[in-house]
Amino acid sequence: MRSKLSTLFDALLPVIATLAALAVGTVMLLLLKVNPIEAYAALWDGAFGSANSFAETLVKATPLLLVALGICISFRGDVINIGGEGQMIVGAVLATWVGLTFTEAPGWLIIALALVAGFVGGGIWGGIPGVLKAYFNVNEILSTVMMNAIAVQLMNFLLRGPMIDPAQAELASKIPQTARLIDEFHLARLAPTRLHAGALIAVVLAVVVYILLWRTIWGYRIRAVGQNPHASRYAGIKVSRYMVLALLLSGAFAGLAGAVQVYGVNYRMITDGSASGFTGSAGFNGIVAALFGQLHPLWSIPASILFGALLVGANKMQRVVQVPSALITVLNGLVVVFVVSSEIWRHRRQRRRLAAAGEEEAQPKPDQPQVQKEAGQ
Amino acid sequence: GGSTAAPEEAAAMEPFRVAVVMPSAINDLAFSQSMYDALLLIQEEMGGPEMFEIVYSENMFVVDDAAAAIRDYASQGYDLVIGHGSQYGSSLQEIAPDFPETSFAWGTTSETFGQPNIFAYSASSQQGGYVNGVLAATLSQSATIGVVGPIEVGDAKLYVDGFKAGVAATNPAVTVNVNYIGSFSDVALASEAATTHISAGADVLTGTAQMVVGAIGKAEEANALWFGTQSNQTSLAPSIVVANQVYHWEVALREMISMIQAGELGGKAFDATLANGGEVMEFNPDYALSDDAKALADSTIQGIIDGSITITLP
Amino acid sequence: MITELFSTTVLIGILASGIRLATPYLYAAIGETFSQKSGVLNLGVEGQMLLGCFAAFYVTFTTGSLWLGLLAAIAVGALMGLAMAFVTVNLRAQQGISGIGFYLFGLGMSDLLFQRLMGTVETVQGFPKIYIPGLSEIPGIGEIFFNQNILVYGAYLLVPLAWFVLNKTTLGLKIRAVGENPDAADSLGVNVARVRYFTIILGGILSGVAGASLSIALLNVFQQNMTSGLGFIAVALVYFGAWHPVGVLGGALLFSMVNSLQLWVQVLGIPIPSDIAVMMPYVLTILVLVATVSRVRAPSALTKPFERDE
Amino acid sequence: MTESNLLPSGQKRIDSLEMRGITKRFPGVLASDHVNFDVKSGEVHALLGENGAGKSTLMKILYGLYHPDEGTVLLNGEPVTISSPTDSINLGIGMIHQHFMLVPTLTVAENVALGLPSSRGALTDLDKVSNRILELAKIYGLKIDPDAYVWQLSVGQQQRVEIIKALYRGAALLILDEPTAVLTPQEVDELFVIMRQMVRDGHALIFISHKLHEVVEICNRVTVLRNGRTIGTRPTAETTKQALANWMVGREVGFAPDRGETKLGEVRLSLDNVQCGSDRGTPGLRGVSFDVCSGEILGFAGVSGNGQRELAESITGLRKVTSGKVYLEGQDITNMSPGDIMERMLSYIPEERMRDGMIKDFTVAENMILREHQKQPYSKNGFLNLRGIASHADELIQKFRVKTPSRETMAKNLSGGNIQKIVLAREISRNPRAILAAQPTRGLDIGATEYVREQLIEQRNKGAAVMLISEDLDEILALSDRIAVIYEGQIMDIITRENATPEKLGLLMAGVRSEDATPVVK
Ligand SMILES: Nc1ncnc2c1ncn2[C@@H]1O[C@H](COP(=O)(O)OP(=O)(O)OP(=O)(O)O)[C@@H](O)[C@H]1O
Ligand SMILES: Nc1ncnc2c1ncn2[C@@H]1O[C@H](COP(=O)(O)OP(=O)(O)OP(=O)(O)O)[C@@H](O)[C@H]1O
Ligand SMILES: [Mg+2]
Ligand SMILES: [Mg+2]
Repeated sequence: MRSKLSTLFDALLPVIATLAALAVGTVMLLLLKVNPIEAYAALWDGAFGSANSFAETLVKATPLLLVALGICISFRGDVINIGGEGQMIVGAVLATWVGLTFTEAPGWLIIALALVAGFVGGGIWGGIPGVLKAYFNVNEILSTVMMNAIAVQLMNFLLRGPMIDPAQAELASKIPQTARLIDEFHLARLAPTRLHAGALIAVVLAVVVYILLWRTIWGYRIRAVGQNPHASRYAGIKVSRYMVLALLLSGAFAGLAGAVQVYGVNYRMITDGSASGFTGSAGFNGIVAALFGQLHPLWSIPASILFGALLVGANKMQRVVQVPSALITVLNGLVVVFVVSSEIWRHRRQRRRLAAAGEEEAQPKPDQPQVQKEAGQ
Repeated sequence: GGSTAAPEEAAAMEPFRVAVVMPSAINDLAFSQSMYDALLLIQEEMGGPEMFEIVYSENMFVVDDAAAAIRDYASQGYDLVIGHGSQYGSSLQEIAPDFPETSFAWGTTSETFGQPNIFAYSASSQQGGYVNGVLAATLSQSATIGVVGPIEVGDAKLYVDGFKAGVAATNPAVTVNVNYIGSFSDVALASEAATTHISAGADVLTGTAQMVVGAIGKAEEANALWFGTQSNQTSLAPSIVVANQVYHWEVALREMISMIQAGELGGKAFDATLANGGEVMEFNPDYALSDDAKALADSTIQGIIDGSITITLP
Repeated sequence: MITELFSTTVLIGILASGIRLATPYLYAAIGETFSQKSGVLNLGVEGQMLLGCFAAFYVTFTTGSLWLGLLAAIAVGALMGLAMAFVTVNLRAQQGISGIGFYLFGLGMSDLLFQRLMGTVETVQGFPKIYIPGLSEIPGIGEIFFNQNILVYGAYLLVPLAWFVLNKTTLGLKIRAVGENPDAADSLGVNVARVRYFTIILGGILSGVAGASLSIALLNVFQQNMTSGLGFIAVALVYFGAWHPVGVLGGALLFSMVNSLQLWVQVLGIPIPSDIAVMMPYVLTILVLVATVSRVRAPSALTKPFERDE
Repeated sequence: MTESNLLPSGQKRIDSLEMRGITKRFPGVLASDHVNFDVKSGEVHALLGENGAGKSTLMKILYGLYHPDEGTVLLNGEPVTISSPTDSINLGIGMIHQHFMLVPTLTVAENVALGLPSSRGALTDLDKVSNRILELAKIYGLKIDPDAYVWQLSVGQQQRVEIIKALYRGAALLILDEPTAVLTPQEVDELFVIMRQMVRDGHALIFISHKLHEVVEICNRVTVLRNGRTIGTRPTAETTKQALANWMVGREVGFAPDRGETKLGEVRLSLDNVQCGSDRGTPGLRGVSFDVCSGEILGFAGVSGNGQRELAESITGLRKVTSGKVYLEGQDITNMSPGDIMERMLSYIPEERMRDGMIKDFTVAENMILREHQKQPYSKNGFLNLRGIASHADELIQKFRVKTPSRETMAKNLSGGNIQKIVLAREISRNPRAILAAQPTRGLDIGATEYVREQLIEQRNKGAAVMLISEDLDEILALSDRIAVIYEGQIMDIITRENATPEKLGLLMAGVRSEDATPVVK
């Protein structure tokens, strides 16, 4: 019973931390002369208030989860992938190209191909820093940050040049966007909301990643290399190869997230010159979600939903009480800081539980009989 | 007391409600601010917040978030929902049919998707660009002019192309160097781009989008002239700003609002031009522009308005 | 056109621009070098810079004193560093992620304060250029190296200073030990937490100064998110420089100069799409690292919270 | 306060130190259970116990690294609180840790200077530190280069740095947690000289070792711990090696394992003039040739740092062989990948097991399959077979008597000796064609040592070719069929068991070639 309560507490810890952060946010709201109750009611309403808003939350959570899954893989392999933004973009570009090029093919085929293309595109964009790290000792934080910038410019170039919407090419405005995907290529919607099949795909993949990490040789090796490259090398594991694999897979999931955004939400790519204009910073926030989820693919599901809810709800809050968007960013930051900081209580409780269990185990086992047993051998 | 009044009276009493979704901050001294200022102006004209309610979502650079905001505003019964950014077009196209009672507007574009409840608005920013270009070519002693832009698309590209056309028409010998820095926010790089232009001999500069505030400072340091666009940037460097092309979206907005009040919810595209007052050239009173130059500027504006000057874009 | 790239104007332009642009990178990256050397990855640099940027600008704008402005940036950076230190050292939070949290906080807070306190973009008179007599008259390079404002000089002085502190002082020894093997340092009575507090706060201060160098020395304006990813590049430059101040300097100069080069490529009308030109500094930075095979590894304890595992 | 209260270094003496009723719980383990222990100035007090008995834990509590759940520490009769190493250092307590507490990227001098005030205030005074190190090294006969980086040093050399560190700080009470585990007999003798000197000067020493003869030789009193409890304390003068062993383990322990007779088979592993570099960029091996046959144990004697690590790594593919050939069962395996080599059933027990042999944050079970995870029954078609892994782990835990709360415990939470056992169990249990064992019993208690030696002999008897790299001459002499002596990257000589004497080996290890030996270096 006690342990069940503890588990519940652990599971709720991020939520409690989020509430604490929002409590701090109250001060700021008051300073801005905004009624905090009204503000947070709006936040809740925006995230969970109706079937539609919950659907929006899930829509927001989907790319976060997909990126987070990749992050679970790479961080477990001790490679810090900050390149989610760029990987999403490249995945989306490749996926969009598929949908715009093969317009005659059946929808299911194109969707499948596009998702694969997204996976591959992101994989390439993640694999490059992987190879650079494993074979040229180029630190992945550096290369992924740089690759993000490169991907943005690549997107800008493609969307205003080779891939521009033919209609826009005619117009003076020249909006940097691709043509819209035909309706047959859209990911199926679940319920009459914007919730799309991508969410389901992400959840299924969470299970797949769980299996990959803890039930397969690949996962075992990625984790081994991540924890101790020396010992892994001594054990005959090809360290370089699994470093590349970890980053490649990580990028691939981000690329898939990009593809899913195009086929499930936007139906085209459009740029405002920055990465976040397309990704909504999911490539970044996915890292946060993964770490909220303890780098565990299954825990990443609720973590992504929590974070998605926060983002969606905060936007609603901005609309309802008309706070500057900057405040929303501040709140996001506070939530992230509070949630990671709260982890220490989980660890402490875990240790205390284990210690208590250990005592129970150790106490009734006096050493005398054991020695006699040994002596009698 | 509206509940007891007669329905017609109530309708007259009810405020006109506008929601606007913007890609950057309302005080960016550029694209978003130009719209926000226009809305505030109309609010004042119509009798304050009781009569004209404005709500906004700023920094909605994530298209997907903007779409959610637009849908939300529409479902709350706003009379007019504005997506102030060409990137919001596809979202509007999708949302508008679900809210036939609501009027939507988006810009800058001329595309209404044939929807009866979508207005489009755009600015012929090439026009002000052309005027700026003509003046710039006249004032440049070194025959070199520098342009700082964000990415090579949309409003920015239109303005820059117009500017180049104006320069070319005035003095083909003048070189226009263009730098697109790949970002709307990198103030440092924009300022470095300005410095580069100055090193390359430019004594007149212009630029578009919100990051140019960095460039204006560099122009001032080097005592090079500056031409602004989107908003009036004179306050940033009163000694060197010559003229600004300023958008007055209220011109289009007024018309939209009266159409909406008359029951017509969309289907029309507005273009802000020098002719219709949607664009205005605002000169810096503190800059001593020679009479000849001022006359040239005025005649150029007049020429564009009456159609005697046509601007050819690449 | 291509040959014009090699004219003296362009070369001097690139050099000068590189020197200037490198300034904020240097402050931020040297600060980050200190914290990483002690085993703490601070991804919040960008947020600290933005707050420093705003604080310096606002205080200068209201008081008219540049030095008070600089002090404000230092104070704000120190406060951010203190918070970061508490979270990562005492609460042992994941460093990368709490850094992202602090980044978001700084990004939002600087903007919020800007909107509430200033409302619109304004300018200030920044730190004046200091001509170093004699040296600044050397043709060509005199103008580049010896005609800059005090924060630019400060950034370059910081490089040997940082090297000296890290390699020649007992504090530096502690910092390096704590970043490699905190258990060993701890077992010798080195206060791991205190060392990390020091480096993180120092990192915050230098990030704040990096921000100030933009808002009251180089650009003399403030605008929301005006650092635009600069802080993240600064973190990357620490890796480029392999945790060595001189390496960081090299990276900052390389990156800035290539950035300047791409501006010149566009100005000279060399027919490359602008987006592709903008990519150049990023691509080149990576290529240089590929070409110069380095075997230096990150400090072993980097990102690992220290805890006596009882 | 009288003169006699001070040590020659000027440090205040610790007349007595007492630990009373110390209790310490870890998740799943009661590591110290109301332990009583005391040590006096001028004595060496041995702490004895099997792997995992709680020796290191008790000492870490004394040094302020762990905080006891219960119990008090009395210093000169006064209760003291030691909440961090700073406290203990200030009280005059020093500790040489079982797992080195060194910063590999710093030089020896820097490691020594770390945490100490400098004569130049904020600036380091490394030149002075270096000089003092050289002085100390001379006094105590330790060979050490203050400017070398620690990562360049062999384990034995690193141990010397640890000793220097403690000597440098002039601790009044010095804890030595298994300091001799990695030392050669000569080095142990040197250490004992130092220790005796310290005792005469009035230091108090706590000495942990699994080598009973050392305990008998150097210690005044001995306290035995078993499962976290104090079993008792006795003056060593009243006991013998055998009595201590029995007391400690609670059963008879045999010291010389039964070797059976030698049945030499075909040549299994063969090196032909192998050369390679070292981490320091100097030559590591300078042309090494030898054969090992099925059914024999070839011992490698030598002072650490003479190419043992390079030898092991060139055979296993971990280090690039620059010239020469390595053959396993007649096939050329020179510079093949480590995975491919070990796939041919070469087992390797690396010297630095904590770093190279296991993954601290993996569970015991996961560590047990580090080498063979890609094989059945641990996995199939790329998927792990959890049941196979679990039963394998349980079997090895039982067979090798690994003391762990469960197979799911993180390896890092085991005691030093038990961590070793994971690696040994894993490598030996695959029934390899050849085994390369570097210091396989280092840090193991006598029971475990006995077991491992038996296992190595059993493997030999089953026909494996065993290479045993060890600095423990007794071990080499007890197990080897032939003994190669390695010195400065070369094989000085290979002599048969019958011809080997400690004296002869000692000379060879020092680089002196005896006339009557047959030279094998080509
Ligand atoms: N001990 C180590 N610590 C950290 N990184 C390591 C270590 N060993 C190897 N690496 C990383 O792996 C890279 C190459 O290692 P190695 O050559 O051992 O791989 P490999 O097993 O031979 O794989 P492949 O055959 O695919 O090249 C190194 O450049 C380094 O980045
Ligand atoms: N940090 C820790 N966390 C959890 N358990 C631990 C920790 N340190 C030690 N233990 C457990 O406490 C017990 C005693 O360990 P300790 O290291 O004191 O043994 P030891 O007597 O020094 O053994 P050895 O001779 O192998 O070094 C062991 O069962 C070990 O698993
Ligand atoms: Mg121990
Ligand atoms: Mg290899």
